[in-house]
Amino acid sequence: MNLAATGLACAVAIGVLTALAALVVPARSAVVGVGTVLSGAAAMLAGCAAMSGVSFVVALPALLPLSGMLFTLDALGGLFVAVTGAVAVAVGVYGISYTRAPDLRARGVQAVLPLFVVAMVLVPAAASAGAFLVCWELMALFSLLLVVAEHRRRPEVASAGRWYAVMTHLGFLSVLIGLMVFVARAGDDSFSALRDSARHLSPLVAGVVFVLALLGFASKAGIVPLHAWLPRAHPEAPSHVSALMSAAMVNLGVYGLVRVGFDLLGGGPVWWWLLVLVLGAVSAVYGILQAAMSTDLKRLLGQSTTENMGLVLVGVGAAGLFASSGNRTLAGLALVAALLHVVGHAAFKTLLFLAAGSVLHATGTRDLDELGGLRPVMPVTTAAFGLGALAASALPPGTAFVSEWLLLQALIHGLPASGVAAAVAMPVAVAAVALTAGLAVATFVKAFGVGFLAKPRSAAAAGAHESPVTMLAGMGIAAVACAVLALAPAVVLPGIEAAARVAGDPAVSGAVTLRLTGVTGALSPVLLGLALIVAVVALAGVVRVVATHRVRREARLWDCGGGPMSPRMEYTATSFAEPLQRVFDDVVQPELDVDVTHHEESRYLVRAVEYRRKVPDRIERRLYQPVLRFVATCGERGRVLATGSVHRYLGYGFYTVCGLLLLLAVTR
Amino acid sequence: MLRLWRKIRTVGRVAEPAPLPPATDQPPAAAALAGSVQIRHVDAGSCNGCEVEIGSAFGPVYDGERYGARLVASPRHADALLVTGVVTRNMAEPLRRTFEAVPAPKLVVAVGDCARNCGVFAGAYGVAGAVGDIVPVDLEIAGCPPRPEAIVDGLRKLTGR
Amino acid sequence: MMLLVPVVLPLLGALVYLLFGWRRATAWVSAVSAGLLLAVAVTLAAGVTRSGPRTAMAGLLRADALSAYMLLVIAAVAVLATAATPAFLRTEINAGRATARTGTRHSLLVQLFLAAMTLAVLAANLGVVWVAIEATTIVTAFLVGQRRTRAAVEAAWKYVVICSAGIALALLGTIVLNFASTHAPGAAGLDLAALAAHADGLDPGVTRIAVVLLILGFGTKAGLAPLHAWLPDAHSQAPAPVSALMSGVLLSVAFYAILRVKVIADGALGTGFARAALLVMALTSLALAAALLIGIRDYKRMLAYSSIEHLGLVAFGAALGSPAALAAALLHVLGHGLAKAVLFLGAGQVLQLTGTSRVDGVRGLASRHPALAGCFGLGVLALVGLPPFSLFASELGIARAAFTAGLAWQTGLALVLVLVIGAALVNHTSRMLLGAAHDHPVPAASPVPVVLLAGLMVCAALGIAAGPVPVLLNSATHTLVVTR
Amino acid sequence: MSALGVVGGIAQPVLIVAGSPLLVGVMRQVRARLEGRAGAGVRQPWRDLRKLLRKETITPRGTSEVFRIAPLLLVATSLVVAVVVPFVTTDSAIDPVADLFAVVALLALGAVALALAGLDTGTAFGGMGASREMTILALVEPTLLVAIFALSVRVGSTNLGAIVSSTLHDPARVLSPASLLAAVALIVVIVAETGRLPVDNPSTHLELTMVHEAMVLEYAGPDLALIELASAMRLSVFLGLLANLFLPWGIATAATPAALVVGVLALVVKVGLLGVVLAAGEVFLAKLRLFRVPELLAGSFLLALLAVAASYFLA
Repeated sequence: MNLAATGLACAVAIGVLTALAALVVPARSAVVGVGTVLSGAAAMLAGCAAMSGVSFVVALPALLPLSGMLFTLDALGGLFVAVTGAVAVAVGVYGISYTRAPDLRARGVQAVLPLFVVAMVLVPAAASAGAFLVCWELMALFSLLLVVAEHRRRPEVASAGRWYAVMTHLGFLSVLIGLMVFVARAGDDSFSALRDSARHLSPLVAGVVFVLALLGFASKAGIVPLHAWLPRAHPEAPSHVSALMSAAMVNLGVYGLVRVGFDLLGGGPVWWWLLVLVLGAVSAVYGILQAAMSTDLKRLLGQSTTENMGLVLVGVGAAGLFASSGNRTLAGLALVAALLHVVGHAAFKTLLFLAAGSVLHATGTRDLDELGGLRPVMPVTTAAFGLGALAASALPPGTAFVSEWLLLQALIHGLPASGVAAAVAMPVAVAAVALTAGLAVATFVKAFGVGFLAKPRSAAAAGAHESPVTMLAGMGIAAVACAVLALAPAVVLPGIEAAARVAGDPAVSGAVTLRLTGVTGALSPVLLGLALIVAVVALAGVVRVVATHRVRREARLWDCGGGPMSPRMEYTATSFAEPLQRVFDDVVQPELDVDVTHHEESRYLVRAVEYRRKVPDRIERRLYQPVLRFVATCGERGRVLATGSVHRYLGYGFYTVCGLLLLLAVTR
Repeated sequence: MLRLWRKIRTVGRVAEPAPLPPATDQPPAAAALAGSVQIRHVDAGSCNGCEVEIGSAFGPVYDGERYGARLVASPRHADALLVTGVVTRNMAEPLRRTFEAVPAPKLVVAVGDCARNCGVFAGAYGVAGAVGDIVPVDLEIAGCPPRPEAIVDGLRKLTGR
Repeated sequence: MMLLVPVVLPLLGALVYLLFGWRRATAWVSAVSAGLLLAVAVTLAAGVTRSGPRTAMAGLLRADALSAYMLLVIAAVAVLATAATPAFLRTEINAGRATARTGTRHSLLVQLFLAAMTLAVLAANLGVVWVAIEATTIVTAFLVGQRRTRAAVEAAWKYVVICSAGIALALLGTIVLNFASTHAPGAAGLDLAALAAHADGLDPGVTRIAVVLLILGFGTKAGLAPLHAWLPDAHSQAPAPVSALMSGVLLSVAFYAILRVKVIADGALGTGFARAALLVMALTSLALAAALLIGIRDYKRMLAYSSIEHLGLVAFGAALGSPAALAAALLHVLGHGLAKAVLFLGAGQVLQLTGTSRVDGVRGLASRHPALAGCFGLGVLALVGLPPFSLFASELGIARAAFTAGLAWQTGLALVLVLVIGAALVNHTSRMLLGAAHDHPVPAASPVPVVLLAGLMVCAALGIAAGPVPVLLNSATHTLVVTR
Repeated sequence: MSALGVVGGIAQPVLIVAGSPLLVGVMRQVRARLEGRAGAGVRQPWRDLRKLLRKETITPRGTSEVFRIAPLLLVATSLVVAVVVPFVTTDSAIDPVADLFAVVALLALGAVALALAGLDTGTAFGGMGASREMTILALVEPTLLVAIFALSVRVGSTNLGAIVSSTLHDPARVLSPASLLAAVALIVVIVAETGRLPVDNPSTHLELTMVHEAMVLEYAGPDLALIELASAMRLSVFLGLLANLFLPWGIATAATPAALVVGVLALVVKVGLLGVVLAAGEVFLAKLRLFRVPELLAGSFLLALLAVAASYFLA
């Protein structure tokens, strides 16, 4: 038993025991919180050990009848185990007081949370197709149970749960078919056997396996066009669960893709990775566009997850392209960028969802149009969300800035190095990344500025209060992680590079300044941050010295001399996004509705004007609605088969017997 | 575009040569401004005659800007309020608020006879008073309406240029 | 003598009810009988895996690993169903829908039903198997019509008519097979083991017809298309414990007969013939279940159609014929039996609580009866094939075996249909369970579904670690695989 | 960190801070003259700043520290950019920050700070300005990055010093199609980013048309001075960047006094000329409707993409 094995075993054991304890102990919230933290910490330890080279293999043939289970932990798996564990730690602390709400205190809901963490931790540790699939599906099951936890309160929860259940099952089947086709060729379902047999696969079979796996994993990662569940399930789940799903679970889609694409199939032809790259680029742009239009705080965060996973897939796709053209240096760089983005995204998305949960906890609403003015009453939450928003919008000194910089470096150096396909793909990818970055800035300025600053636009927002201390502590953990990743990414880079070895060579070195290995490029986020701080402090000093009038006067807002400004005059999230919505009118196709009510005395006098905007998911409308309609039609038609008439039923049998006898006579 | 260029070339400089600087009875607060005055114009109830003249004062011919005066949109950015017209009841409170919104040191210029002493509207039922009744006035520019030269002259007293 | 016990035990139970009627003292007799049956089944299974098949009653009864396994399935589901019966009947009697007489008749018939099924899996002769399965039809027809409502009587009528047609086909098939057998060198008669051993001597032309008729005939009873139509009505009208038994084991017992026939067919005609027939039936059943589940409005019918789906999956696994596939299919039988029993018992309680079996008549169940709703929801998730329930393991096994057998397209199609069915099940169930409760007052105190929870836990335990069951499955598949 | 870099790191911010208000003064003067006016003189922006620093600071009720820190952050970002970008010397004081992406992101950070301050006031104008500014930023950013991509692909680095040095060594590059296309795209972007005509009118006072001004309506005194200074600095930084990316000649490559003087003069001349051209151009333009701006930016985005394509296929 080495550290990795012990840690993983502890994580599983603690998680399961916590779940059992939650069923019997009265003080459930605290027990589950502490248990989740311990389980997450153990997983983190195991993951870090695995990234530093400690590894183990354990076979459990008695589990999962007919298949058996096999677990191992290598650097790639270790990275994802560690990320999941870290998210679980923050979520566990946060959950201690967050789950005191009546719906969340229920025994079953409490018990499922640690099990969900355990399932997620086990997915990257699975070393056989059977073990992988069972952990994958367990993760889906537990997350589904958690998503519907608050079904009593909002009717949308049930609908979100349905979408989630069906989409996740669809993804699972896709992965299942892909892996089973692979297993059928390999003869054994352990990953090592698959790895060995990958060389003997025909290109067609390998392609089929890859595409099916890609579809399944993409649906888990919320990649367009399989994202439809994500902006439903993530907002409707309790916020700490949203954080776990959005920061840890979706990552496993990326894990699966890297595992199957690079590790098991050993890379592949250019078109695989072009497909990944294009899917990633489309998701990134589409996700952030939807988020930019969104007025629901948590839905916005969910859509931003689609965006970030899209960026990760751009990195993974680029890594594959480089690897397939034999450039291991750049492949390593691109994959490191992608994985660093995974880690960074986990940190800031945890923070953002936890902060959003805190807002929801205090105000009961997620509608940005009704929030605002939270800064004076919820200072810590506001600061946390602000930090998260900075991290998410790829601005320095933010978390996503470093990973996007690395990603763009890979894309830039890739252009002269690779073939025609890359020459077309790279500029478009850069454009997509750039467009995403710009829109992300606008989105998070909206979320933070409209949601937290200014004045409260509803009674709920005005009556908000700061959350209990454990919730703040949970956010604090995530905030520290964000800050560390933003300023000193070198802390995690060795582990990420170890994980990225499946595709390429080490890519980045240096503690203060990140220097690329093999290609030129250097960036020092910490110096950048330091320079900014020094500049701000120096400026403040200079202004203090130079400005002669030292007194600050408080004055009423400039309201053009008229009556006091009312919150109704503020810009809302809807109005903030209006110019962008006009610009991207053709892409998002919003539904606008203006209702003008006239005075009774005269129709020339307007009493009220109501403006409503809905931005329906266009892909959903084009892709899902027809399928759903088709299925519904099939159901309608199918009813004709079962009319209830015995004659008819006997007729089926009679004709079948006749037909079969005829067939037997003919084919003799 | 070419036509515009030709026009620019043929017309040349429109601004008249600057007259002599006015007598130095600069309001005390204006000294701190040192050649830069941002102005917020407030129409407190004017007949718009003064506005027309203010427009010309900042037009190319009189070019008030050359002395360091500039019209701005927000009283927060302003150093001086340029108030025209009598102060009507509805504008009294907004005028006070505008004055309050200006950061110190600040000045008020009453432009035109109505602003100075209600002019022909004195005693009318809708009038709250002259500008001086509502906010402290630092400089008065007489005339109904005052000539652009007089306005520029007043502005130059503020900028000291 | 060991082999006679499983048949006699329920008959003794029936005798008790015949003599003393259903009352407080005898309410648990059927459960005890089922428990004993389970113990016997476990002993028999252990014995058979250790020392091979055994025969009794002058070769009339024969138990190999497959029979022992099926006996285990019957006993396990019977324990669940009979353990839930006393509470069920008491509620019915309290609600005035039944009397003690009904209880007596119910318990008596259920014991006879169990005896018929144990006989069917232990019989060594195809003719006896046929007789036993026909006996189940007769017994259960009375059970289906127990409620005496118009719908119940109609369902019973349909059940009798369609199953008679099916069973007549099976009889015809048996006769034709007997004909083939008597003209073959081995002269095995209808003894299953002998037929399987000497199958290569059977006349292919005659055997083909016999096999088709037998598969269609027993397929009727197993709820496979095209003669599945009795199933939704019968299952939805029967009292909950009976539905649980019918859906959980009766279908599988009928399928057991098909498995026995398939061995003979594989020996006589090669593996392709039965495979093609079963594949077509399996896919048709899946498609049919999918099409009808989308727009279903009655939750007991929903469960019935789901049985068609699962038997389709079992047929699919059996069609593949490889040891891995057969083991998975047999495990699926057990997992489905347990899960479906839990669900039908749960549905029975929901029906008793809400008074309606319509999906849209039940709203916010989770708010009012969280424990019951939890069991029902988990049961449906088990049916959809989620871990840790054993249906996941068996579906995974079937899928893996199918791709190994090279049936990529058929399997893909089957899995898509399973997805559609899963989506429909989740959709309808979530509408029943989730959401805020109606404002009308909570009726009775909600029951604590101990039996349901136990069933689910066994199903989950099987899916996590099946213990010695795979060994039994392994030897059972040996009797089914023809190496020719 | 070379001596050249240190010298540049000190000289550049001093030059930019001192010179950028003068640049604005020059541009206003040019404009005034072309409009037939006399103009307030080149030093007027400095006079404005001096006066604003002496005035009172006002905190509007209900605003948070975001409102107070934004001006500082805005100037700080421009200052850091002024330190690191090779304006006078090819070496940078903090080389690992002298990255094109970092510089672009820093400037965007300043804009974000201001937009948040606009939203923080809770006034309709503040929100409107922020919304418009962010819309423009969201569209400018991609163009900027893609144009940069076109320039850095050939050099194989996004380090500004490296790009400038490589152009110095290979002057023919400036006339390559990729370079020219990227230059045009960058010019459009700079016009948009610095809020000049036809995207935004720096001298407008009409609330419904303004972008930048709407966000800063609540600022007074020293805060406003910082904002005015920052917008002047951003203008010079962008113009300096444009000048040195495409016409880097004159920049100091060694730490000798002569070279440094030449470097300073070259920058002053280049930026001054660009400023004059920009101001003269503005005379001939009217402001575009806000919703026509995206079309302009989309056009420049296309140019930038073409530049990338050209840099690959014609290289």
